[in-house]
Amino acid sequence: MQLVLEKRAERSNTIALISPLIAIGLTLVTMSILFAILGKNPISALGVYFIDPLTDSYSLQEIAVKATPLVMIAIGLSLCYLANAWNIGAEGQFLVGAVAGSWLAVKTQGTDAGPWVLPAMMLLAAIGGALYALIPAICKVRFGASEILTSLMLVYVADLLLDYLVRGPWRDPKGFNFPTTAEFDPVAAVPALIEGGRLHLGGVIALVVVAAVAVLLGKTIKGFEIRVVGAAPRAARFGGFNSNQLILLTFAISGALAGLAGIIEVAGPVGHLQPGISPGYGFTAIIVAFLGRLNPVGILIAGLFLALTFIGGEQAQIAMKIPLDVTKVFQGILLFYVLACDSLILYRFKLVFASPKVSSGAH
Amino acid sequence: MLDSTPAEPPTGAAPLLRTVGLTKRYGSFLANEAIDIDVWPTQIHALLGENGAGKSTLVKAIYGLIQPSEGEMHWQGEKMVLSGPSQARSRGIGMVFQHFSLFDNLTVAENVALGLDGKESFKDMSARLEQVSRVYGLPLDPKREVWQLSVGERQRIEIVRTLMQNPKFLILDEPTAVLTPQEADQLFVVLNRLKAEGRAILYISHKLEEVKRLCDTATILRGGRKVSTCNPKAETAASLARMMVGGEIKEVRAPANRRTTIPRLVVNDLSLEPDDPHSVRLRNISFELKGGEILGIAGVAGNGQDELFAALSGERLAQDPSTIVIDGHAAGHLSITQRRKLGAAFVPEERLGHGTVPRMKLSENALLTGHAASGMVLHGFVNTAVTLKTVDRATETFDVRKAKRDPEAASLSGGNLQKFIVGREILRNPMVLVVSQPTWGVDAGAAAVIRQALLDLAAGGAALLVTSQDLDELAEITDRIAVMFHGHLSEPLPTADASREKLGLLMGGSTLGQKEAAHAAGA
Amino acid sequence: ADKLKVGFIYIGPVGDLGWTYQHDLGRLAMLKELGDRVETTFLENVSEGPDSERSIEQLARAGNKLIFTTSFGYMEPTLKVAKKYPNVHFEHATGYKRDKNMSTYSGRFYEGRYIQGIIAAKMSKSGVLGYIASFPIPEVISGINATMLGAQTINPNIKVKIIWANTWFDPGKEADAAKALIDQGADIIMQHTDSPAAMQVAAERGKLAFGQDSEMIKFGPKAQLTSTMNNWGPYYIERVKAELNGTWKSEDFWGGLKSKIVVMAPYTNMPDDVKKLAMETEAAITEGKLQPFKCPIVGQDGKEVECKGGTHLDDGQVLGMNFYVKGIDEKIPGK
Amino acid sequence: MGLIEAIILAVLAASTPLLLAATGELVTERSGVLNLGVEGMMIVGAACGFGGAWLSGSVIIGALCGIVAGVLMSLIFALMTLGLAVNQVATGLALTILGIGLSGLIGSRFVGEKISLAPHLYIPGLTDIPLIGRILFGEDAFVYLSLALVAGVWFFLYKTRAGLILRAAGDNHASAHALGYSVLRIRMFAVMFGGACAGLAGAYLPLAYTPFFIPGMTAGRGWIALALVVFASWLPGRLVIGAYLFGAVTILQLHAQGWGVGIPSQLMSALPYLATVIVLVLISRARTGGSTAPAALGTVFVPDR
Ligand SMILES: Nc1ncnc2c1ncn2[C@@H]1O[C@H](COP(=O)(O)OP(=O)(O)OP(=O)(O)O)[C@@H](O)[C@H]1O
Ligand SMILES: Nc1ncnc2c1ncn2[C@@H]1O[C@H](COP(=O)(O)OP(=O)(O)OP(=O)(O)O)[C@@H](O)[C@H]1O
Ligand SMILES: [Mg+2]
Ligand SMILES: [Mg+2]
Repeated sequence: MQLVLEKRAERSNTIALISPLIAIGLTLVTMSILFAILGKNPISALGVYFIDPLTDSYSLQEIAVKATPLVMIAIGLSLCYLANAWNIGAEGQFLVGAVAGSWLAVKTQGTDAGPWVLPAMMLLAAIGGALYALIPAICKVRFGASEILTSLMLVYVADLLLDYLVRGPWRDPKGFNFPTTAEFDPVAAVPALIEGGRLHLGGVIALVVVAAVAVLLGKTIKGFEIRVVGAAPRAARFGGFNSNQLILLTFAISGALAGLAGIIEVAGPVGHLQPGISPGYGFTAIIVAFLGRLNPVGILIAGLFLALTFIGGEQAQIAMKIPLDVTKVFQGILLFYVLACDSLILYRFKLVFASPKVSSGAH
Repeated sequence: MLDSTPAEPPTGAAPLLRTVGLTKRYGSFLANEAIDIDVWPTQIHALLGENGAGKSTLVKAIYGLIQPSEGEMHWQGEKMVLSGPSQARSRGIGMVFQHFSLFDNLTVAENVALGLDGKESFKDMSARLEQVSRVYGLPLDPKREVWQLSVGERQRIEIVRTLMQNPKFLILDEPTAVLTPQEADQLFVVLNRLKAEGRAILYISHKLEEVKRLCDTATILRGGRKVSTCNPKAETAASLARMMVGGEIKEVRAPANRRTTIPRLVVNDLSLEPDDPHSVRLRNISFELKGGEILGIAGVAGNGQDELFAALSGERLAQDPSTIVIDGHAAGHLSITQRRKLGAAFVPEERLGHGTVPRMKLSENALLTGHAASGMVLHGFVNTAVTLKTVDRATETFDVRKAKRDPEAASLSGGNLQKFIVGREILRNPMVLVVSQPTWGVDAGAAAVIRQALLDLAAGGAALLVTSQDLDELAEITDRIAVMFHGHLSEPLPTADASREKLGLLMGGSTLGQKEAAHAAGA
Repeated sequence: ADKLKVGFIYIGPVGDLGWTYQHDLGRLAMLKELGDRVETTFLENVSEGPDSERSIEQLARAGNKLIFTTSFGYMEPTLKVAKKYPNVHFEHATGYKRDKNMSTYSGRFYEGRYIQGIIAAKMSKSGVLGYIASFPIPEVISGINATMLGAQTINPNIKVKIIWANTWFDPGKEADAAKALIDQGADIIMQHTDSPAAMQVAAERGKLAFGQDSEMIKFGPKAQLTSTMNNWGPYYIERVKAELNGTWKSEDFWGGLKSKIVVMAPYTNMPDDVKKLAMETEAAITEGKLQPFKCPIVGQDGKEVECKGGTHLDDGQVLGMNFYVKGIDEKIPGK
Repeated sequence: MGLIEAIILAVLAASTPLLLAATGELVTERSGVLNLGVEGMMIVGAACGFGGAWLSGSVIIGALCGIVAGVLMSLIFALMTLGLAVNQVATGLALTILGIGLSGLIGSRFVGEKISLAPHLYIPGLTDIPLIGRILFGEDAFVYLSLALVAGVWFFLYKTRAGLILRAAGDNHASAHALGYSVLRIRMFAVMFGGACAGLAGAYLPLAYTPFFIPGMTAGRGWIALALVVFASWLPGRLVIGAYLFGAVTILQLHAQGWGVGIPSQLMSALPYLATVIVLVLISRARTGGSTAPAALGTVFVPDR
């Protein structure tokens, strides 16, 4: 028996629509089996994972909060991936953005600086993230160094930079030398949308980013350039699109969005700068980008869906004592199925049962 | 069956190879349909057909590379089922591929070893390689890496590799497409010798004159079906072509009132270093091209035509702006977009992946080159209505056949996509058009449409530069022809004076002054 | 009646063999004692960033009435959630901010380190101690200082070499650091990182070492001198009992040897006289007769440190310690 | 034991998992496949390697379990990228995510257990030779196995027909297919070899470095291994240099702290990563002459039949 792929003459739009659903279906089946192996009731486990979090406004709000940075980073990453530039260092850009923005918060702490502080912090964060992302991009464009590896290495460096700053120069003077800055002043904090709730302005910014990038990709010549550079580099050169410039551009946008997400997390839900401000957002966003098929709206949905799995995973830990690693396995499996099903858009799968030696071919 | 009876088959009980009802399906598309052919020992058997007729498909099945969907093959009278090329090789079937099956970063000897079944040591193999290449007059240096070699040398590797299998049956898929006429002659000597040694050869070529000279029998395919078997020596090139196309081919007519005007494309002493080790250096290229004029560039592939196209189009920039002048503007430093704005248009050789993005719609592919000028983009935003309209106009004007209004480029057949690409550029009314291989892989009907469009464009006052491997095509539409060799462009000859022989010498690297000497050496 | 629900937030996986592992042992000890009256839930691997507030709140919403958050970085999130859920009681480990319904608790690990310093000075032939440190936070600094003060009572010229691993947890790196320290002449390895890697390296090299957080004798039967263990069980039992009895009050608990939050693993691999000295020291500290940070304390710069606690440094000075005592040649990173 | 000798010994041990994983990845990439899932395969190899050794009491069985685990992981990758023609970069990342989760699940039952480490060799006479004896004959067997593996891979790639075919598949899959080689089968074996090596590299950590399993104990070494392959320009010989260079930076930054070099420790800790970036840039820059990257690296191949 052999699996054979047959190229479709044209990408199948039907499959493009249903393939994520097939993938999710397959994931659920696989997870049920895994739950059964772990001795948990699959039906109630899946219920806790996927249904319960959708049934109360608190969890819905938390899903939105968790999805905010994921979507913002993933949107940026999708631009890179569309342009065939493999930025996997968004985690580092997120951290550097957080650091760059926090600098202003720390400097203006206790002064009577006005409401310009937060916008300025966001600007700084975006610039910081963009500049940091430009390092691997420039190494790639100028020297041909693999951006996959350089961007990843810089994650570790960013982590240590943040660590150095909060343990040294920016430490809260009243904080018993613990590694954190003081809580940011109100002018440096991202305002909540609902009084007392955790939903914050960042969610709105993420939606604006989704819309803006959807327009960029779908309606503008720049978006077209990005897509062409990724799909057919030689045709892009023929079209007059400079792939190096676009690599720099997409890395910069992606770094800026990651950086912005970083400062929004720090000045929003966290409230101060400290080590460990990212539970791997930059890496999870890679899943989100692919899950959303590098499409802005898809990414929005995928981000919310993945956030759901995080919230659900926590509730499953609480309600059913299902280990956290299950959530990670679940995310990995989901990504595999999504990628596999996407292959159906371009190919038809066929199982060929007889080996050629047996089939005489005579009729 | 149709026009002439095939030559008497050589005596012998059974043909060396016989296919019975051989059929190959790709999805619902029939690439080969119930094909019966017989090939006998001591025969050079031509396989003719338009592009896409199914020639390569058939020989790939015979070589075991693809599995026929239906039908049988018989080898020396016995049924043969092949699960892969190595089984074919072990029976004595060898093949030289249309698209080289070589490995750029491996040495000649390693490339040859990969085509053999590895029963002898590498050392023995190398020794035999030297011997075989000497015996057949196909010299090779076993230690060089392939990327350093010329196309002719690469072809030689393919042939020597096949000969080293000592095949009873040899398949050559368009072996002369990349050879100079002189190199081709040399190959024919080898092939005749192989035939004399009692081997059978299945020979695919589009060059009908050469088929007439070389082959004993010809099988003609059209649309995946066998339409005829004949004796090519008893046919004319025109009658062969008629069988291939299944009808008369429209004559391309040069408009009578063509007049040259001002210089529109001037190249002054253009030299360009290669940007990667696998490409060719351009050396001191100069020419002047006036409006209303078509200049042809002939030459064996890989002699710098691609690099020249890149330099003229602006895909690569020249250091000195004045080396390229478009419509009076120094343009050597300008990007391809700026050159398009000056009124230039370009059609590259590769349709998929260079001229178009395969998995994007035609309207998006219209935008690919149309964004520079022509109102498709306003304030950075794309006007989809305009791009779609371009598709419709190209469809209408150039008879582009497709399944729906705006399909993906990859779903079009080669000829139709080429018509779209040429149409897309011509609709922009360019003053300078640089075209590479305008009708490569395109059937006669579509080729005629395209050539006519080029002539009409020139008649409208545009300057055209046409690069082609096809000397007949150049003869048909150009005013002057220059030849590229090793990155150097010869002085253009008026087309009327450019005999095949002269061009062949230039393509082989001689200058015309050395003509006598070259003759002496060849004798 | 319904069982009391108690929640825990862990920074690492329960299997980290170190910090989180010990908290989980404490939870299990509490369950063993009160298991018929309580039900526990934990969330592991909760990062200290934006996720922690949600995780804590999830526990509160799931009906947990008492919630232990076991890492410093949970301080602000715990505080925020505590304000939102005034009827739930919170216990935050190693922090300094409190509220009506939020206590803090921590261990005086430096007490154990002082004893280790004495043992180390006794046992070291080279006079060079190797110290693998995680991050320069006060807890780690005070541990280094306590070690030196203890060691100096035996050998005033004792030297310490410190390697900052910049991680709580990377066994490979910790092992490499231990090797480097031994190769540079240290013959006693002490660590303030969480994995048993360094212990195991010392065992392999025939050197001596101290465990951290937990009993590590398994990884160095011939190497472990003792280990300063975090023993949260007694505290958890006491607090849960208080909750059950309705006597829970917000307080600041900082327990050491006396309250058995800090426990010394058996003294092994040392001669009897050293063991005796160690046990005497332990007893003295437990009884409050001996203060590791007894004044006068001279800083690295040769100046005496202000003595806010009368006879010894006060708790605030220890909790925020950011200087090395005299005898340490290196500089605190970031200072 | 002299300090230099000690440092060399530490470097050898620290470099071995990198060298093992990178050697496997080199073979995979030479066949034209870019598997970014090395970290995921390693960590599962670590969990299974430890589990095997703990259950059986044998380091060798542990190593075999690590290898098998790595191979199984790599087969998932092969099914996706070779069987279903999925993008290799995305699949590799997914493999890493999956591996981290799986290793946690598998390893949770071994946490807190301890095994005895792979013994260091002792060959009377040889190991006692001053200066070089311990280095050449006194490390654990995996250290020498990794070197033998590199030599074996070199021999395989450049001296055997199968190696030639593998390089051919990485250079031009269409040509290899046309000559009748099963590109997908060749690549599958190469991917599996990469998986085996990564699994063994992962298993090395609990079997020979630190005798216990802890989630996340590979700590990014898989990524470094990937960088080393590029650093080595896909040449096995240079891989050894690269791995030992990286190991040396890692170890020396610790020693530098011990010596009291007054540089922030965070900067020290960042050195290996910064060094990798710088080296990648220098190497890529030097390579602009003639690229040695397999020409088909990372591209999808769907054969006609
Ligand atoms: N793998 C494939 N899937 C679908 N269609 C294919 C495939 N390979 C070939 N075809 C189609 O089969 C037809 C025959 O192709 P083939 O390569 O045999 O043509 P040919 O006669 O050799 O043409 P040329 O003169 O251009 O070499 C073409 O229409 C081609 O597009
Ligand atoms: N790889 C492929 N997969 C699916 N369909 C294909 C493929 N290649 C070609 N086709 C289909 O087969 C048909 C013939 O394509 P092909 O390019 O061979 O045309 P052709 O006969 O060469 O025509 P032309 O003379 O215009 O080049 C087209 O309609 C195309 O959609
Ligand atoms: Mg065609
Ligand atoms: Mg063909």
